[in-house]
Amino acid sequence: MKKQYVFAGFGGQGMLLIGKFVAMANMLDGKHVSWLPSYGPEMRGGTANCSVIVSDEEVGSPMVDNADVLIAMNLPSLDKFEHTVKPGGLIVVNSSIIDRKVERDDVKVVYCDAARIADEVKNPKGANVAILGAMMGADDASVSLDKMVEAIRIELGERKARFLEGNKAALLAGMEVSK
Amino acid sequence: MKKQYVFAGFGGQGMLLIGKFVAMANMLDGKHVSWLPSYGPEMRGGTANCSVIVSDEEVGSPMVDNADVLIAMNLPSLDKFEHTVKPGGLIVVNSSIIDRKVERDDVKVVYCDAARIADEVKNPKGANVAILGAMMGADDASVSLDKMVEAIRIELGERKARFLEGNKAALLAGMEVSK
Amino acid sequence: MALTLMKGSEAIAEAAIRAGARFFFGYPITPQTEIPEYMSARMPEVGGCFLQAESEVAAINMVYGAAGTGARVITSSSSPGVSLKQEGISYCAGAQLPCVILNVMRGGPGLGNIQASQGDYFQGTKGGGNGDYHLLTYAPSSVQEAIDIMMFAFDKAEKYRMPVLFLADGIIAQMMEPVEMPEMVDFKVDPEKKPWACTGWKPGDDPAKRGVINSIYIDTESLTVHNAELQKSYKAARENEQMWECYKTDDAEVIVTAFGTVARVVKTVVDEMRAEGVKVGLFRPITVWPFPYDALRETTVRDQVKGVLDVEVNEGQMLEDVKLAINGGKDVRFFGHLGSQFPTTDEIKAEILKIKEGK
Amino acid sequence: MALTLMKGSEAIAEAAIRAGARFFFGYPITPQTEIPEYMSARMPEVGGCFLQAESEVAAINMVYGAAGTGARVITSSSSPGVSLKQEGISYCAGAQLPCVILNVMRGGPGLGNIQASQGDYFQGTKGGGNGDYHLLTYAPSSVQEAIDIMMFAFDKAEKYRMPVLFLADGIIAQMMEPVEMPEMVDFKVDPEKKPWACTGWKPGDDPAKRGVINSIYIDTESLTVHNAELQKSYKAARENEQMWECYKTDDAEVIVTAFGTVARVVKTVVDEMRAEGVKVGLFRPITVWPFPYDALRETTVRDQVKGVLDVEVNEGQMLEDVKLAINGGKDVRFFGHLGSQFPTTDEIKAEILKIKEGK
Amino acid sequence: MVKVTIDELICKGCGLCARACPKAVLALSKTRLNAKGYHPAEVVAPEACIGCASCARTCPDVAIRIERD
Amino acid sequence: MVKVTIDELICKGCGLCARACPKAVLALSKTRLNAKGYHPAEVVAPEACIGCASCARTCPDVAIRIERD
Amino acid sequence: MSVVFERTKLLTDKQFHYCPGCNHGIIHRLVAESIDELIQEGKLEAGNVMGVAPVGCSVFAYDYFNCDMYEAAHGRAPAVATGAKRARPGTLVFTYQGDGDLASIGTAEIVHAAHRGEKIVTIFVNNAIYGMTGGQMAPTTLVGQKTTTSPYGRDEAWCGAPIKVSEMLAEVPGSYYIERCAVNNNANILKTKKAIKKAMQYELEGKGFCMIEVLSTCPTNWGLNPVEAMKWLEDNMIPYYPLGVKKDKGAE
Amino acid sequence: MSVVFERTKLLTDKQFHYCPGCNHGIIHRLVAESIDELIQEGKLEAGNVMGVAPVGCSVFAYDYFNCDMYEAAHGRAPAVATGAKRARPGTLVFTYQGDGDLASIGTAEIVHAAHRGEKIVTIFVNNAIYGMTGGQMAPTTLVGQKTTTSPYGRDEAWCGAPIKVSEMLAEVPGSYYIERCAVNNNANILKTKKAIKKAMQYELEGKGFCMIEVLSTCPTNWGLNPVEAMKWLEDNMIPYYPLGVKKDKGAE
Ligand SMILES: Cc1ncc(C[n+]2csc(CCOP(=O)(O)OP(=O)(O)O)c2C)c(N)n1
Ligand SMILES: Cc1ncc(C[n+]2csc(CCOP(=O)(O)OP(=O)(O)O)c2C)c(N)n1
Ligand code: SF4
Ligand code: SF4
Ligand code: SF4
Ligand code: SF4
Ligand code: SF4
Ligand code: SF4
Ligand SMILES: [Mg+2]
Ligand SMILES: [Mg+2]
Repeated sequence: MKKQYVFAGFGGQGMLLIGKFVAMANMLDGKHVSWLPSYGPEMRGGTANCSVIVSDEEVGSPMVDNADVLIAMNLPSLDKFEHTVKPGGLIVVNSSIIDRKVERDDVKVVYCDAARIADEVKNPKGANVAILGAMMGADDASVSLDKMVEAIRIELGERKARFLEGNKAALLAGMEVSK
Repeated sequence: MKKQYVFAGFGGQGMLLIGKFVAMANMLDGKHVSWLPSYGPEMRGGTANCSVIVSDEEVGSPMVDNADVLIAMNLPSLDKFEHTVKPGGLIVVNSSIIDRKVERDDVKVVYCDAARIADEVKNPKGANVAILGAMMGADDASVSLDKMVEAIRIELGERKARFLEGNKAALLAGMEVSK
Repeated sequence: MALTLMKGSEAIAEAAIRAGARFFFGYPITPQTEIPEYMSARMPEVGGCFLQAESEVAAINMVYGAAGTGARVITSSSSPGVSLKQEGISYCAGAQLPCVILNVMRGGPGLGNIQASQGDYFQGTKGGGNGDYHLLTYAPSSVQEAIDIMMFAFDKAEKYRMPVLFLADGIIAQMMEPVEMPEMVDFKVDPEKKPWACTGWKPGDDPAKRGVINSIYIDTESLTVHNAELQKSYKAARENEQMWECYKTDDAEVIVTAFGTVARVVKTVVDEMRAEGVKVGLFRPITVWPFPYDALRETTVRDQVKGVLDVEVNEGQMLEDVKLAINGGKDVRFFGHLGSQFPTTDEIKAEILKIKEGK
Repeated sequence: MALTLMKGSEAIAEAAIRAGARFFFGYPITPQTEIPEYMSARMPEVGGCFLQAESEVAAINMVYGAAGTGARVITSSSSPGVSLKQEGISYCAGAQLPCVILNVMRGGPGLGNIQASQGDYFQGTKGGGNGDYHLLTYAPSSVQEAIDIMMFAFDKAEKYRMPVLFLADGIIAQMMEPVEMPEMVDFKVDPEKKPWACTGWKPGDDPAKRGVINSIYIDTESLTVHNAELQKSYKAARENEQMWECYKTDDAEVIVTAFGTVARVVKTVVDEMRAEGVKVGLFRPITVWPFPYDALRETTVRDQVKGVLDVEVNEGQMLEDVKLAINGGKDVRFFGHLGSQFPTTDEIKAEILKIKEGK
Repeated sequence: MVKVTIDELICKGCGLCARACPKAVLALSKTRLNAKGYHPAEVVAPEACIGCASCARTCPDVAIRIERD
Repeated sequence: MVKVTIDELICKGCGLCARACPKAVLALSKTRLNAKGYHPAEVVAPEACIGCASCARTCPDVAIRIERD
Repeated sequence: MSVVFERTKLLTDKQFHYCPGCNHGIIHRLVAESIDELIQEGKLEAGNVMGVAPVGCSVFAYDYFNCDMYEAAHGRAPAVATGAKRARPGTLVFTYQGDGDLASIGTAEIVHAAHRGEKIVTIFVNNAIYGMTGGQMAPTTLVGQKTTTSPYGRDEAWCGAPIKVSEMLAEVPGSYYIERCAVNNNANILKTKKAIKKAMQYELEGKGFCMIEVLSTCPTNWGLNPVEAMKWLEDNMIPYYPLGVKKDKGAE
Repeated sequence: MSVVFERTKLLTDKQFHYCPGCNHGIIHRLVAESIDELIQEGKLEAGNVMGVAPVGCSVFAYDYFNCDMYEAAHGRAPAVATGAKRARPGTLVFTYQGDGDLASIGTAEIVHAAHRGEKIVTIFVNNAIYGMTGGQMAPTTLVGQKTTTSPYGRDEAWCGAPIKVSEMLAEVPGSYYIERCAVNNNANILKTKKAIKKAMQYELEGKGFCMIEVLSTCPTNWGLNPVEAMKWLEDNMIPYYPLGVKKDKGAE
């Protein structure tokens, strides 16, 4: 098993963070993982993507040319990565600010109004975790909810432990979308 | 014809300058020439040598490993270069401050009390030119006196033209030594 | 085996500390700024010293000063910053100072960009500074490998009295991988073992034991002797320190050479092509100086090897060492991109197939 | 032919002025200080600018500034100072700025000493700074040759939009030889010919014509395109600019390779040995980048050539290029001294005889 | 009458114009997001504007143009 | 009595000691040259010496030693 | 309709890449407007302007100023400007530099541009931090200020008190005019503009080295919103870095 | 017989390579004696001294000072000293630097040693010229002074007025004690010694960065004999570079 993810958005949308959650959750699950970020030059407002690989074998190249799963958090990201996803792969679109549809028909697509979900669960900064939930809901082969929550707990650490519940809520609400 | 000279002394003794005179005089004579200095780290009181090559052909290496002619202006220079002179070569020793004799017997040796000669011709800074004269007197194949005087004239330039006569006097007096 | 998910730069920094480094002098530059940042938080915890220098030039000279006391000292930068350190590196090499220098390579020349690249291979392995010197140069291709090398890097630096260079790239520094972090080493400066260091000479002590950290040998004779001494270390390092990895090369018809993270892309290629029945293998130098010339020659000399493909993210710098190793014995080709663009697995596969098919 | 006896450093400086250089930025360092000294007296006479920079780092960046206006600009230093310039040189290369840089090499590494040496061959030809770039690098072996090269160096720099490096050594700079000094060239900046330069863009002019001197290409795509453009120049220079001298190589049984003033020692050896009936020849690269690989291969491939001896005053740096050229075709040996000690004719002869006699 | 025009495409919603305005003419939109994802500044009290240009002078993105007739 | 000892091997004949001496105790030799080729400083008026050590303090080559009994 | 305020033509159409509220944009505009006015007033020929961008957040300034531009190596803008100005003495040459660029790595270059009395204008944007690389300590970082390389707050005993570059350069005989400004309010923005223009006028008159230090915010790396950042600047930076003329040989 | 004056043991037996009359020798002795006295007085442990030599005529200072020594790259002695001091904080660390070394190529390093309040002592030997390389212009060369790179005399309009480093560093908040001295006569030699020792004492007390600038002659490159050179220093250098304390936080 080898699964390649791209999480793409602009800086501040928390894409790097959910990438870490995925890597961590899978590591806890005994998988080989890698996480690789890529930024633009801007401190704010530029692009910020990460590639995550999960595999039963040692990870070779940590770069993802063709992803199995793409989360596109803004339009430029969808424009840039839509055509790179493998046929049969999954694209999760943040429909809160992306107003176009995916043009391909050889991939599975989930539209997730991440901002609304985050608002609904009273975690306005949780859009990234919400869309992660949507991805998990749609992607059966992914890691278990337990491991993901554990990963989030570890990544938040003690200092931010109070955000765990809000994130859990967003995650679960997101999962509903693709059910 | 190829002739290799080493002029050695400590900084301030004017060895580099007489090397230039020899190079210039031979250039005026239509020869190929090269002049190469070598200094120690001290500004004053360190060693200052130069190697001069005069040749009918283009000059290859400007470095002199084994000289035809050595002028040793102080003891360390004699110590350093005495054994490098070619058999049959010429060593001119500044006996004003070198109190030992040359140990080799396969070279021609001229002892020149350069400081005294310079004093005698009332050119106290002319010891270097005096010993150059001694060399010329002993070294038949060398350049003509005319060319040497012309070379000195050129090297002194207009700004120092007034020193020409004094140098000429030292040169001639030096030549007497080895006659 | 307790695995932690760590960012490369932080893992490398932590490993340096565990290997006994207590002095870090550096200056921020992407993509390695997380190293000084980590050090600034961590050094005070272990009683060490993090100091942000006014420049890379100052940083390497602070290294010179601290390393001269026998301490374990590290500095880190990225391409343009490493260029600025060249004089200082040459001084450290000349003065035979053990220390560790990290170059997290980015796109060039000039300011270039902040993406990972491999354009400083020549600078690192042939000598960017003046004079004849070498750095024991490691090119790790995973975070764990970087950690493991760091754990012995200071020992090597001290053994050969020469600076160690990590020729890493932005990917190693920026990526996260699960790693196992070794225990803290108990390092203390031992003046007996470092008689050359400035460890406290007193008037009355043996004058020969005065610590004099120096790279000037003003006359030709003494500089010649000094250089001969340096070359002796280099010779010993050449004999003892070559490291490389052969990945599925035994029966390979095409050998790919690559270093650092590019080698990981190649590994993926090897696995994928082997699955399709193509016999391809990877030769990866881990020390790029000393370059494993003999090992590469032996790996490629076998009859079944049809050709060698060198893959780099530069115009073909290691390529020269590959050619020097193979010395005309086999066809050597190059594939790479310039600036900071990594080759894709597909591109590499296409090149391998060309060689296999004798095109 | 009006010959003048001139010191190399002054002759080179005067030649630069005659070739149109009107800006010199530099910093004193032995054994090239006579160059700035000469410039300080001479530049005001020709309406040019001599400025002593606060450091070598500043000097190369002043070059960047002045060269960006299209002017002919030169800087000069020696080994440690050139190490300090590496970042700036990489910037000049990245920004495609024509200019001339002199390295009058001295003993190293570190502060080393002030005697002539050849220890910076790697730095000059492989790239001491970061990223993939090259400098059109000349290694003159006589004062006259240095002058002659200087007279076209700026033209080449401008043609390929790349910095030119003189890899000279202390001997060339310090020695005097009779030279013929060419006439003054009439050079003026022509904004039409240098559309990239900062020559006075006005609001309302074509925005594409704004002078922007720059080496940053922040995304991978644009840096890749930029590097491809640089490589195009390098390719053209490789094709057109290789220079070398073959001295009595036609029937030689031993070919000696050497550059710079060491080649003169070898020439003496060749003459003296030929007089004794030993067939030996000299192959001397004049451009060390681009290195004349093909010419050397062709010179050494002949049947009667028993072997090649590379002679340098370093640990064998050009040796790698010699080996790359010959690519295993012939036995290649090395002889040299380290630091700053020149080999004597006798030493070289002994090595040649060994090869001739198959020892 | 003073006309204050804010180029919404350029505005990054920093709020410095509103801070600088002595007459509380400007405020950040609470609802709208521009294409860049920021809440742009809006003219909320046009009649109060005295045309002092403080807002324009403080705008780091030079997004404000002021005209008077 | 003060004893001023000049190490002739070290002395470079710079004359600064003579300049510094308030009592004109010291002067450069006009005739002798030392091994380095310099005219060394000499004590020419030992009886005038007051032992102030000005000479020693100014000697750049630390060639002067002063004792008193 | 008469235009009270519009975008100056000395800025290109390119939108700034700066973070929301970053003062770099304000300062860019003041520089551009000053040049424009000097051209309008006939004191400067339109083509005779060269700017030098640093490495720092304003690394892309060459994209924004509508004139011949350089992008210099980190800290070396004064040396680049020196080369450019010496080659084209009739030109207005300015550098635009951050505090990491000018007060840290580029210390020697700025001191010596001042020392030589180089006829250039330097705009020194002091935001007490390294913006571009993500918020490391600068030599200008205030005591106690937390940055990513002073995570426990800048400790004076460990690495000194912040350097005051304007005061220091005023002590260099070759400097001609040095003023510290801020763009935290309308009055100070106007003063800053006046100072920049005056410096440029001095340059055109061949007087000597001029530098205008402008205190500036970095909301992103300070972890404040743009409005809070302005207040932090007023409460913390201005008291330590007093505004005003540090040296003006023209006024003596 | 009691010894009134003898060679200090903090100098090795090695004879100085300096030119006749060069003040470097005097200054070396003062540094060595100050250290020796601090050891004698029990304020400093004998082994705890590290000196840093520059590149300049005093490049071989490591041969002369009888303690652990470094030879630093040109201009970088303050950075080397910083590394050494941070690694061995209990040690007396001094740098010894010329004006080319400190005031030109090493400007950033000395400013930042001061800025960080680095606990080191710098002995700054200002002879208004580059001695070692044969007499080129330094940033400290006086206006009108002829050198091999200012053959027509230093021209203020072209390359500025000489920099006054002590005054400049006194403006850096992190510097603690800065004094300019000379060794042109007995009284000044005594004052210089006192200043050096005071600086070292401050260092041992952990106070902060201290620098003693010592005006010095270069008879060789000034083209004067040693006695004339002393007079030239008195007539030309002291008036431009006034002696005295520029800053002393300990006395405030
Ligand atoms: C030689 C070199 N060192 C370091 C860097 C990395 N670097 C880029 S910008 C910067 C600091 C910028 O800070 P500042 O000058 O204060 O500008 P700001 O971003 O705050 O406006 C650094 C260290 C570099 N590009 N080159
Ligand atoms: C990087 C570098 N640049 C230049 C030099 C050459 N250099 C050696 S000493 C020196 C100047 C010395 O002058 P100063 O510091 O005033 O000392 P002084 O000799 O006058 O005592 C220079 C430029 C060098 N060794 N290294
Ligand atoms: S012009 Fe003045 S009053 Fe009008 S909106 Fe702007 S700041 Fe407010
Ligand atoms: S100041 Fe400019 S960018 Fe900021 S909110 Fe107002 S209009 Fe928008
Ligand atoms: S001790 Fe004083 S009086 Fe005696 S010789 Fe020396 S300077 Fe003169
Ligand atoms: S001061 Fe010293 S070196 Fe100079 S003359 Fe007197 S004893 Fe000799
Ligand atoms: S990081 Fe700071 S200085 Fe840079 S653009 Fe953003 S706010 Fe401005
Ligand atoms: S050159 Fe000048 S500074 Fe150097 S030793 Fe001689 S007199 Fe002293
Ligand atoms: Mg800043
Ligand atoms: Mg000096």
